Amino acid sequence: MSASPKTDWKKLIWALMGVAVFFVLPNFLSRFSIYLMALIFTTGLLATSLNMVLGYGGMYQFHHAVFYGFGAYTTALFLTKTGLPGWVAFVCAPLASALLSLLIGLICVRLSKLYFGMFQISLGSLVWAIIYRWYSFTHGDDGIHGIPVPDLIASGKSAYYFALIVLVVCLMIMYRIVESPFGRIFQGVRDNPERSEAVGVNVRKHQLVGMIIGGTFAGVAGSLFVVVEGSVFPDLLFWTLSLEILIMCLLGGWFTFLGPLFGAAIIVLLRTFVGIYTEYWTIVLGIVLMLLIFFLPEGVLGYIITRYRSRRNPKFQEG
Amino acid sequence: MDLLPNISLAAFCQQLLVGLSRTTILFIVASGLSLVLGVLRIPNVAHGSLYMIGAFLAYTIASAAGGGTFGFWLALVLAPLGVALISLAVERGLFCRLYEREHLMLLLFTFAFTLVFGDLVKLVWGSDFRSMNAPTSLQGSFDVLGFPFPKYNLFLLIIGPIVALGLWWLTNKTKIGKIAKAAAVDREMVAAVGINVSWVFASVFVIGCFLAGLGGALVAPTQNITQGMDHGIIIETFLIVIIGGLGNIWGALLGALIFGLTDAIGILIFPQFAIVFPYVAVITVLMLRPKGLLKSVW
Amino acid sequence: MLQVKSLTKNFDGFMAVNGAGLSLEKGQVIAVIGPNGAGKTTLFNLITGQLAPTSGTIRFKGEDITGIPPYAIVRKGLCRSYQVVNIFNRLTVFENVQVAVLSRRKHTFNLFSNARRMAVNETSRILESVGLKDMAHSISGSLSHGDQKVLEIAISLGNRPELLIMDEPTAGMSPEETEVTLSLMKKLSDEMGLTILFCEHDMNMVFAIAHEIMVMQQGKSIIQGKPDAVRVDKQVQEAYLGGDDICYA
Amino acid sequence: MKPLSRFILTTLAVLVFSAIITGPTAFAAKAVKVGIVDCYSGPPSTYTNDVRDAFKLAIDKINASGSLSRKIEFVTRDSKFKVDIGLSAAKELIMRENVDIMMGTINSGLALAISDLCKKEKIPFLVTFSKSAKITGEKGHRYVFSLTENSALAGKAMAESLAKKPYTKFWIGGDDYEYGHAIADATWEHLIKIKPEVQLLGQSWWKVREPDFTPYITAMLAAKPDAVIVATGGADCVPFLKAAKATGFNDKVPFIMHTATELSTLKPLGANGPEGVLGTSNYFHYFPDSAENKAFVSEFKAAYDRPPAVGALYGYLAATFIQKAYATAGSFKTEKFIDALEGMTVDSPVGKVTIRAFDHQAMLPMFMGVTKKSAEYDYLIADDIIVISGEDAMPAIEEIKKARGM
Repeated sequence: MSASPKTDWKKLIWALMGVAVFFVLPNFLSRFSIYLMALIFTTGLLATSLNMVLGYGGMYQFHHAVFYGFGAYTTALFLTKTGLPGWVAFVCAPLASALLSLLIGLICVRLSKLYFGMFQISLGSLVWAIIYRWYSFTHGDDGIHGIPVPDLIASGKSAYYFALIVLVVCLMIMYRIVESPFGRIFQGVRDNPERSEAVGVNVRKHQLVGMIIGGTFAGVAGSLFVVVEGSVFPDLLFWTLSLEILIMCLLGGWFTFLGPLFGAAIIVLLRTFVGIYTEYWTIVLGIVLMLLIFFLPEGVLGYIITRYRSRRNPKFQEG
Repeated sequence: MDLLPNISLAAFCQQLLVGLSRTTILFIVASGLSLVLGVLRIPNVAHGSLYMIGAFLAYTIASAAGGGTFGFWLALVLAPLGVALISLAVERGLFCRLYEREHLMLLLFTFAFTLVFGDLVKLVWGSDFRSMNAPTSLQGSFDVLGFPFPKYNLFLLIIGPIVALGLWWLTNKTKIGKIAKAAAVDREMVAAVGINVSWVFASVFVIGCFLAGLGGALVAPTQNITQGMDHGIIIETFLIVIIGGLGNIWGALLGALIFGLTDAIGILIFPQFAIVFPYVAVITVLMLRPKGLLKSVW
Repeated sequence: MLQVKSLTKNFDGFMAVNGAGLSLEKGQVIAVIGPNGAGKTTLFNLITGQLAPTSGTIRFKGEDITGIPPYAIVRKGLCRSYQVVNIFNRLTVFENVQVAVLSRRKHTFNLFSNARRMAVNETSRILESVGLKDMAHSISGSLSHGDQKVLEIAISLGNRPELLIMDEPTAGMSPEETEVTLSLMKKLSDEMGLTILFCEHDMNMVFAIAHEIMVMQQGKSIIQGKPDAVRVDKQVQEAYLGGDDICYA
Repeated sequence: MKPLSRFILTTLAVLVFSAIITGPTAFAAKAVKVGIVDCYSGPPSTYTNDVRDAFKLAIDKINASGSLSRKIEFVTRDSKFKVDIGLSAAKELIMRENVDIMMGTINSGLALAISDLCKKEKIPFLVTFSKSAKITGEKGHRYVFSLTENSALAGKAMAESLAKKPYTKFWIGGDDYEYGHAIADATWEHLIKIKPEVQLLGQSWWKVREPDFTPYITAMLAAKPDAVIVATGGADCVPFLKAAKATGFNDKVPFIMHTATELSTLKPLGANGPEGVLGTSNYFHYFPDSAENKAFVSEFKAAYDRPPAVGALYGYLAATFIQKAYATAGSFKTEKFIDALEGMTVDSPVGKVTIRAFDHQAMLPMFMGVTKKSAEYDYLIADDIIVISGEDAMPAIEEIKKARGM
């Protein structure tokens, strides 16, 4: 990672080109592919938001889906139960998720590693149980369907563009955060919390802020889900989904910024298309995961970057 | 509606006994998980799958042996051994190469096993519900203070202490137990004394998984043996291990007691909200003692 | 500058530190020596706030800092480096030091500035002064052990400490690396006027650099004084020379 | 290590890429395509496999007979009991496979989600297992049809039979999710309407897939009710009946449980199941003792080597309705198909079944029986069967209008 402005420019140009491609892409894609891409954008944003906490903060965020589902439900409830303009819902969802992550974070951050993760799972399961049970408000396990999304973004193509724009904006903000002093120090906390404390960092507070950032963007992803699918249901907060997002981060490479997005794309595509040929999609996922942990622990993108670097500069080669 | 129906002492005692027998199963499964966590530092999510496989194996063995009393006892002995065998293969083949990895990687690796085992069970046993019988002598119930208490639950109440005693003997009186305890605290030290840590780990892993299989075989006569049995138990046992203190077998016992009893008493007192009781108990414990009730080896 | 009085730390009945006292003035270099298990590392952990003392007081610049969390102590200008390598493995050398500089400048919750353009000069200066400039953009985890130890010190410098506490700065180093570290410490003391408190097993080094020496045994401080005075102290000789594992000039 | 990693990368890339570029399998000219999304993994698959297998059997017969000018084909997708996966699969079937009709699913949340999707896409959706009364009730619309009973029907049927017994003090226990509550509410609301003196002592709700029912049974016994309404379903029926047997619950307090008498529940229990349990179901392979049912059972047995369970009836109904609706409409246009389906009656193993035109709910007869040992089978069967006709169990149209806010 060189600090020279030249690479910054290069990166920017690449990013712009990428975005441009995605902007014209719908003209060449089938309706289903457009939907699938929008779903990938949503899931990718979710995975990236988890990686803010997991990859950059080194925290065992085992129940990230709670913040996603909470955001989705907030959006859905605002759209169905209030007469407020639709856009209010999209602002409130991330705020609600941020608030929930603050609450859960306040209780959790004092615990370390595995305790943190497991405690989060039990708190998250409690939130899930409430949403699953509260029929009069959340419609319980039936979920809420046919949510009236604002007309402007209701169709498949416009949902695609909405998801794309939101994704790009969120990625820019998240990249900015990663590259900010906070992000730098947060990575320090990940590598070595004890040492961070010894250079004057309030580790707990950093982890809390990190959790809130991750939770907020998960909330954004949750409202994107409502736009793309038009439904919410308690599965969105179930712990198995959380593990799936973890796998996405791992698969793409959790020490890279775009890795999780990449991982999300691979998982969504594999799930959709392997599912066409076999009922045994889970076993495929299991085996892919095992191979990955054995041979590519840095993830797909992480592997590519490491190799690219080591080719340019043999010094970077890691054991 | 009255939230607090008049609870007789008899009903309360009855519920306590029932809760204790549930505790037995939770303890057996959780202690295996805790053992593996403590010594190998592997958060084994596949523990629940092994429990499920234990139940399915018990069903198959019992049916093959004619489904009667003999079948049950044969299954109770062979099914956990079968699970132990599977886990031995898995440990020697894969896990032993991964011990130095991060906990997160290990956790995801065992999760991969959950996925694979889940589909394998579907491939091998299909989608029908399965069920096996308790031996004739353990069917039906006793009358305890005017309430029926299933004989099989009594059997579980006897098995529980036996397993606990066995574990105590294993960890305190046998050589492998002592080595494992030492290895849990300081792995390098044990290796430095010239003990083959790798095999100690394998044995502990197999014993842990054996307990999962035993739990599965023990519940088989009372439950519907189906896919998805693994999901519920794994979260419950993880919570138990966490509140007890990671890697502490007696913590697992304490955690199972808290979990099983709050569940049973909650059902009696607030039947409508019974579902959240154990979770509230867990959260309360962790708020007060963030590192679990007993000393954690982590 | 730093006064430690009758400090104790009780680990489940084991008194790791049992009445340790220490005082040092600005600009001094003070070494703490003592046999293995004498409680040196525990003492440092107590001073820097990683552990809370069972009893006793620690005053820094006249202020009572007993029981304050580590990050708050660091902000007062009391920093440490570690016995085992304790750096940010996945960050580059530059970023390692930058983390400390940013933390000192209280930018820790700045979410939207570009970190690459911040604290560049100061970080580069620190790297230059410790001789790590060439490796600024290497991932620190891939450095040699000696370089990592130097980086360890460089991180501490990022906090612009007034008092630097070093736990065995030359542990596990080759003679050449030790030499480099020694001259670095001299430079820090002489040129930057840093106050240094360190513990060390290598007596050559201790006597080469320390202005004063404090000797610990079984959690107690036996004596604090000039090297020559310590050398001839009877108690120290009993504590130390009684054993046969010392290389003491 | 290096080449291996590269190999895995390449394999992954190839997999993803080939998955994207391969379109749907070249479709045979002008076939009617039915897309089924259902859960084929986990406990629910014991029910859903029967739907699919019976549907396939009936479709094959229809195609062979040539009664339609186009062949019917179908594709299935596994939802894994996850709404997100199922919904995504439904979109894939509609947008990529271009199916003409959607079918499924046992998961109520997913059924409602797909129903909403089909409403937007204007594709008929035949619900084959979900018991949610909302599907054809509150959330009903032109494109959704239910070929299975629902919680409202079952609840009403159970209430009717309970009212005939001398019980007044009740306890309700059930699965703590939508289905459990819906069926309990439906039963209780109807029961209190037709027999106002009934009294509810209390309720217990357990989590879905509760491993041990003994504590709940003990709690119920402690309250000393006259009878218990057990609102549990699916995979939980088996362990509940086991616990009932072990505690002698069935001997001490009478209890009624929807689906308790179903094959999927009683078969795993073998000859050891509890006798005397009241249960309702849409279908038994030994009842009604009619020629149609016997023929259906023997065909199913010949094809799959097992007796058909209730799901098979739904699968059969779906295929039969599809065939008859296209034949009656004389066209393969969706709107004509729907018009034909409204109010249509077909013959089935359980006699004539009609789809009510107003809410698109199939009026299926409900069979209430008591579990009893049988000489013929090695598992319990339902005995003393009372038939509650579909018309009697159907919720009133006014109620549905009210729910829909009409």
